[in-house]
Amino acid sequence: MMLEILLTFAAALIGVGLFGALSQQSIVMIMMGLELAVNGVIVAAASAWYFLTPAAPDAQVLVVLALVVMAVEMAMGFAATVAIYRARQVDTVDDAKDLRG
Amino acid sequence: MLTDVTLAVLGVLAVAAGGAVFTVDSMARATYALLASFLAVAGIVLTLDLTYLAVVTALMMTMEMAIMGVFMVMFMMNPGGLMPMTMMHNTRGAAAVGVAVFALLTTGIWTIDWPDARGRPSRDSTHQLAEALMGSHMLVMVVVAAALFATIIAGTVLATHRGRYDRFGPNLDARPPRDPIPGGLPR
Amino acid sequence: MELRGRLDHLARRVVGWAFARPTVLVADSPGTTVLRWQLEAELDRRRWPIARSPADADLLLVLGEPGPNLQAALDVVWSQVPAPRQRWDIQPGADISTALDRSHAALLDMARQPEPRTDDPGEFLPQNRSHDEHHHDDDHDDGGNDGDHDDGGDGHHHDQQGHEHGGHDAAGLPMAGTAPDRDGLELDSLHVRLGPVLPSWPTGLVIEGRMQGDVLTGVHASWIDRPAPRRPGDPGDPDDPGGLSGLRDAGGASGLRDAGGASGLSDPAGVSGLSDPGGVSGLGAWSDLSAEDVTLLDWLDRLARFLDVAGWPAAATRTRRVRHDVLRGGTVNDARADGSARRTVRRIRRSATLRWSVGGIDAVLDRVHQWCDHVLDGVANSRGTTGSEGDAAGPPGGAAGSPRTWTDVEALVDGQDLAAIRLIVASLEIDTDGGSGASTQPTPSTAGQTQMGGADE
Amino acid sequence: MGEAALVLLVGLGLGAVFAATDHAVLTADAHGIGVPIRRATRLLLTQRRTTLAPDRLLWRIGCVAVPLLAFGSLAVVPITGSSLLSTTADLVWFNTMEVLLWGAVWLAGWGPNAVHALTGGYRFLAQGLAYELPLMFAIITAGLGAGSLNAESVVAAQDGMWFVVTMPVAFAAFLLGAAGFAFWGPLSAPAGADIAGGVMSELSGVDRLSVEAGRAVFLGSAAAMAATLFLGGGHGPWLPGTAWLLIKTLLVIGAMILAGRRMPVVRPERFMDVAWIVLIPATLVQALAVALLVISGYYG
Repeated sequence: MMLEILLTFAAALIGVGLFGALSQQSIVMIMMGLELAVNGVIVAAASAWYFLTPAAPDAQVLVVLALVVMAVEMAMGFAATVAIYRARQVDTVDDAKDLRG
Repeated sequence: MLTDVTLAVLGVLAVAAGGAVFTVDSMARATYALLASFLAVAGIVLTLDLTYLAVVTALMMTMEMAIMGVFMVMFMMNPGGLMPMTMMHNTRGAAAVGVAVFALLTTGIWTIDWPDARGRPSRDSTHQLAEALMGSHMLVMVVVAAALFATIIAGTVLATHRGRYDRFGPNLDARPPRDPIPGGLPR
Repeated sequence: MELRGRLDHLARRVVGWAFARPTVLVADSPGTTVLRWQLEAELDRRRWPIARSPADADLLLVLGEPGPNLQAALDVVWSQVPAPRQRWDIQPGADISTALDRSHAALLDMARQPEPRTDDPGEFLPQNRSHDEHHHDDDHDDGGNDGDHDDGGDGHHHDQQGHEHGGHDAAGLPMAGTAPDRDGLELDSLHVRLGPVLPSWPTGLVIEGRMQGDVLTGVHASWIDRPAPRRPGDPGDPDDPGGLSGLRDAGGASGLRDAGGASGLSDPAGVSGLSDPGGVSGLGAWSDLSAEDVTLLDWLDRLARFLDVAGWPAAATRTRRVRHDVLRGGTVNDARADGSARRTVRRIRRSATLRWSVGGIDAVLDRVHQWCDHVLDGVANSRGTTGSEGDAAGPPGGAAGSPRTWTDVEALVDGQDLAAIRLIVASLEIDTDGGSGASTQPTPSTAGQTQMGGADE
Repeated sequence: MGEAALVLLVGLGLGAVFAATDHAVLTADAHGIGVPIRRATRLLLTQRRTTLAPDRLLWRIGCVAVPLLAFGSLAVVPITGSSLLSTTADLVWFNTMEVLLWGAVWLAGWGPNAVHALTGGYRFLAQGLAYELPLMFAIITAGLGAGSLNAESVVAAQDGMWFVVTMPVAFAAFLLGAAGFAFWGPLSAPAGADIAGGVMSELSGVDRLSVEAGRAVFLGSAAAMAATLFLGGGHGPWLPGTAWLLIKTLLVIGAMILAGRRMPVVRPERFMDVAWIVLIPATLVQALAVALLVISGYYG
């Protein structure tokens, strides 16, 4: 029962994160949306470990990976934001539409 | 029972703070709402006996959010709810996608017949993780290390606009280097 | 009933104990340097700490008679002091000890009868606006209406959303606009004013500029309460609004000292008129101070203030104690004071950390080291021992690379961060007394430096 | 319950001792023992000032969080041989409390909507990027030597020899980091006089008390942690363990203040260079050396 509830929270976090990532104009805010979604993944992995496979470390390693993904995403996101802002003074995706391939 | 209540409260907090990220009208508040969400999740992870992961989540996310706050303010200053702010586009579509994903996941979660826990919980989850990362899952750690190192270099290259030729001149012999602020060590 | 009386008594005693050493914010009007030294000696004797910002102060002590604009700035500072609080004016020649006792008693009275106070810091805003327009009414940047919110030395910022909502006001504060910056990023810039009242800052000096991150550009230095005659037809390019050059010109204008003695800039005429010790304001009981003593005191004072800014409170306290000794004993004939002065100053002179930490900013360190040398020589001279007098005399023109005009000062601090600006300003021999104070001495080593701005253009 | 009260008491005591000693050294006033308590009382009786258009919510959160985090960090120090919170990741917990301070201090600087406070907040983060990695490596080196992240195990591992003998660089980096995260002494630039007190510049009344006291408790807690990680914690002859821990903590406090107050504030941009070019490699080499010792079986 608790597993389902926790997974629902995880799903809610992922949903809200997706909404944010898709609806925001600002690059930094989009990154926040993505981070929120990964946050949901952490909840899911942690509850899976506790309720399903406490004897195996795989779920824990997944959480570690999620943390690393967030760190990498943020670092690269900021670097890209700085680079594009330096190049053309924009910090929203709407202003960078010409980058569309 | 107490554990369940704690988990539920923290879960609600995490989701509410996550929602607040996109509804408050200040960059600082948005960033720290996201941090609150992370801390609530860290609390959940802590309650689930994953001490090390919980603490590390809080640690890493606090650093990230503290730095992110600076970036937020740097690129879009708007302190303390002084100015109503909407920075949305395609709100309806995004909401539809978010709700759809949530509905899909929830349906799955509540219809799947989850198995019982396999094996007994490790007494020391920190030890379990350490053994895994330094043993059976060593490859993960190696890849992560390489990826993080690459990130450091790539991030620096992307973000900086001054290379060594800007600092040391065309023949790389300008001493001291031309820096806006001199560092603390002789170069 | 009796219990209540006892509780009251107890409460009174607790309040008295808690505020036994109130924190003090000192604002010295031009011409009150010696009075400030006397006051600081007395504060140190009583172990009343000096506040770093209005928020930590209990007492605001105003020395002398501030001019109208400084008065307005002090009102803003005063509005930022939390209750219980007292504002007390001390005039030169007044009995400092009595004034402190009275203000302390008043403070305790206020602390014992707490009245709810609802001061809105915003109430002072319009007043400052008009005050600012007095000498500065140009907008620096494009995006935001930069109507320049005075901060009374302590600075409310308004780094709001710039490029999205430029030109808006929020809570009466103007929004920041964007501007090119040092690192090639066009980040939000904020109009910031340093001064006129800050701890260890020449009271009356105002440095304004655009702040990005903590880097100030487009810097403009001026003295508050100084008439700012504008040269008619001054074009005023976008980076240098007319007000700036107008103020700069004022350096050469005659009759500045007449304007309430607040010019802050001594012109050559003033120097000669001031070698007469009787002209040093607020000398009071210490009128037996010789010109050499005043010079020595002045160096010690500058050194202490610089160390405060550089974040070395222990050394600053010690330097200040030496200054108190000199002030009390007249000349440094007391062997103890002499020894402690030597030890203190030598240690500062030798400090590798200080050299490393503030090195790299202009010639700040050179100037400070020169003060140290002056003090050491001054002590040696007054002891009649053989000091390296050759160094003390030095070349006229004094400290290495010492700027002589406001334009030089502005060039020095432009593009520096807040801390560097504070350090640079603290290392300059700026004469706050407008020539009527201690820093004007006949010695050739500094006579040249005190004439900041006097010879401009 | 009793243990929580003990942590509270020890924390306040160590904080008061730190503040009093600091004051005495700063002003050369040996009679300043009661100064911290007097100051606390004074701040309690002082109005809580606001500024123009502050972000009140975040400001309050920042101020309140500082002491909470300080006590949180002390909770994993085994004061009586066992700690209030004994987890499998005590050392990381301590580290986390100190990193959460990043957020708290920045919020305290951000909240009042004032130039100097905000500059102080930014400075704190910039400085944090400098001292944080050496501090992390220093903490983890102690864990490496003990083969555990649990503070009690780290103490137990120092039965024969204190870690400071084999980890002097880590010990120094830890104390430096402590000065950094408590923005005190040579690393007090975030609250520097050159920015009118920085993050503290707009605080008055109970807010200022909260931050100042929290900072003092954090320094005391860091000293206790330094004694735990590197000076053998409660190990020592004749006296009970708690007494030894407190004695060592007091010695660390004294050493920190004597060393820290001998020099001026180190400007952040200078420190940043040293931190990344000297300190990080040095602490990494230290960790490597300890790792080799562990493999060789030196720590038993």
